[in-house]
Amino acid sequence: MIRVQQDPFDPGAELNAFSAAVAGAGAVVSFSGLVRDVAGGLRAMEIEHYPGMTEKALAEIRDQAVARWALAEALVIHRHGRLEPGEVIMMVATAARHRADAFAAAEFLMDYLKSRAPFWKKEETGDGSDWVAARDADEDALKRW
Amino acid sequence: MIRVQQDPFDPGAELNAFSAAVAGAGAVVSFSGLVRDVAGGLRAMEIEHYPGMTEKALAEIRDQAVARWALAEALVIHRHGRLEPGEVIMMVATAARHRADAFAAAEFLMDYLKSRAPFWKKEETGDGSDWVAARDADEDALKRW
Amino acid sequence: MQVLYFAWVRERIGVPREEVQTQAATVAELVEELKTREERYAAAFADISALRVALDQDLSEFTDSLEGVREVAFFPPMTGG
Amino acid sequence: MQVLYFAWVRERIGVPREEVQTQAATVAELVEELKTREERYAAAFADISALRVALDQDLSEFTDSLEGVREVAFFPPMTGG
Repeated sequence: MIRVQQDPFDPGAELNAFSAAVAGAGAVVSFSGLVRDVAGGLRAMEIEHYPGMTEKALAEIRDQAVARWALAEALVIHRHGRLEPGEVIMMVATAARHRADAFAAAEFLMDYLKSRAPFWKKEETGDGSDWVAARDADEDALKRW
Repeated sequence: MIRVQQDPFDPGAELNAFSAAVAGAGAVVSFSGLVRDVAGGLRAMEIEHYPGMTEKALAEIRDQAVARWALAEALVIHRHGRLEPGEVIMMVATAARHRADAFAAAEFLMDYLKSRAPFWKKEETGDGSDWVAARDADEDALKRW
Repeated sequence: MQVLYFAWVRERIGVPREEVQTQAATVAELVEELKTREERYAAAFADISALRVALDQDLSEFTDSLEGVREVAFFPPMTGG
Repeated sequence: MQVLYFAWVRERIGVPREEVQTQAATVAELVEELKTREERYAAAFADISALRVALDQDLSEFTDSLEGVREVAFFPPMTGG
């Protein structure tokens, strides 16, 4: 399941719905990314995306994860538009029989989503606004898969 | 935060409360373990624990994780008593600035909790009831930390 | 000292805890002493490698000393999570 | 073909998308062509190593052919998640 949306969502409600739908699997892992504060005081974060390609890239990443770890299910929700500090940007959830698979698949999804899904973050602080630079660590993280 | 309890809990509500309390951290990882069905049809799972030692062992494991990965916070909730298929047995949640720390700490917590916290599961099926055997893979998982 | 049993160890011995008077210096000596008492203890402690022990609620070794220990617990490998 | 720009590439060029008529055979040739048009393109494409390209919504290389391609998108490295 892939969802790309401007509206806020409730990660707890999503986690519960996901878990209920995969009752046969014993292990459910979730990751949520929140807008955190930055030096200078973050006023807002603007997330730009590439409609069409975003959904396609996320679906491909999800399908790879499901095939590679024989997941019962995998969920990706990612917001775009304007977000305030503390708001939830995105979440992934994975369900598998054993926890090692659920953890590995969730990390794989995050690593690919960070560097291969067409989203760009802009941070607005008291000093102005600036595009978030990609971290070398995020690109390097892909090499382990 | 450590909670050992007989009563059911709502993992989604716990995740939301946890995330709200660690708003500064950008990354939140959760794991939930559910009672899954087994061959022969699981009627119920009985979880025995060692009151006193359980809380102590979980607090030690949590403190180790917080120190090792500089977590903003870590949560462990584990139920005992009688559970039905599909019910949530336990959850852990971790919050950190970067996702790699949150993921590693959650896996560490799960690995130690599986083999070092005094809980024992008994499965009741149509054929009778039996204690769940410890898996070698779970003991081996500790070696990586 | 208080001796506690959990999971199938508890089921084999038939009680969850009991007060034991002993001069045993180590856990291993205590186990040997209990095994001579009754068949149910011999059955529960037949394979020590399948058991774990906690002294005053800390995971410990069968070779550890019982000096000053108030609570000994025997149980199979844990299966939480 | 449609050419799309995202994030700071969009800001430098000043439009999110435009129709471009070109004979360029590869992405690299298209970039060189755009750079000669106006200063804002030269500024946006000054450092190709800081950019990514997608052809018909698939991540691609600057050496890739434009044959049959309907949509080209230029953008900085992604920062989702």
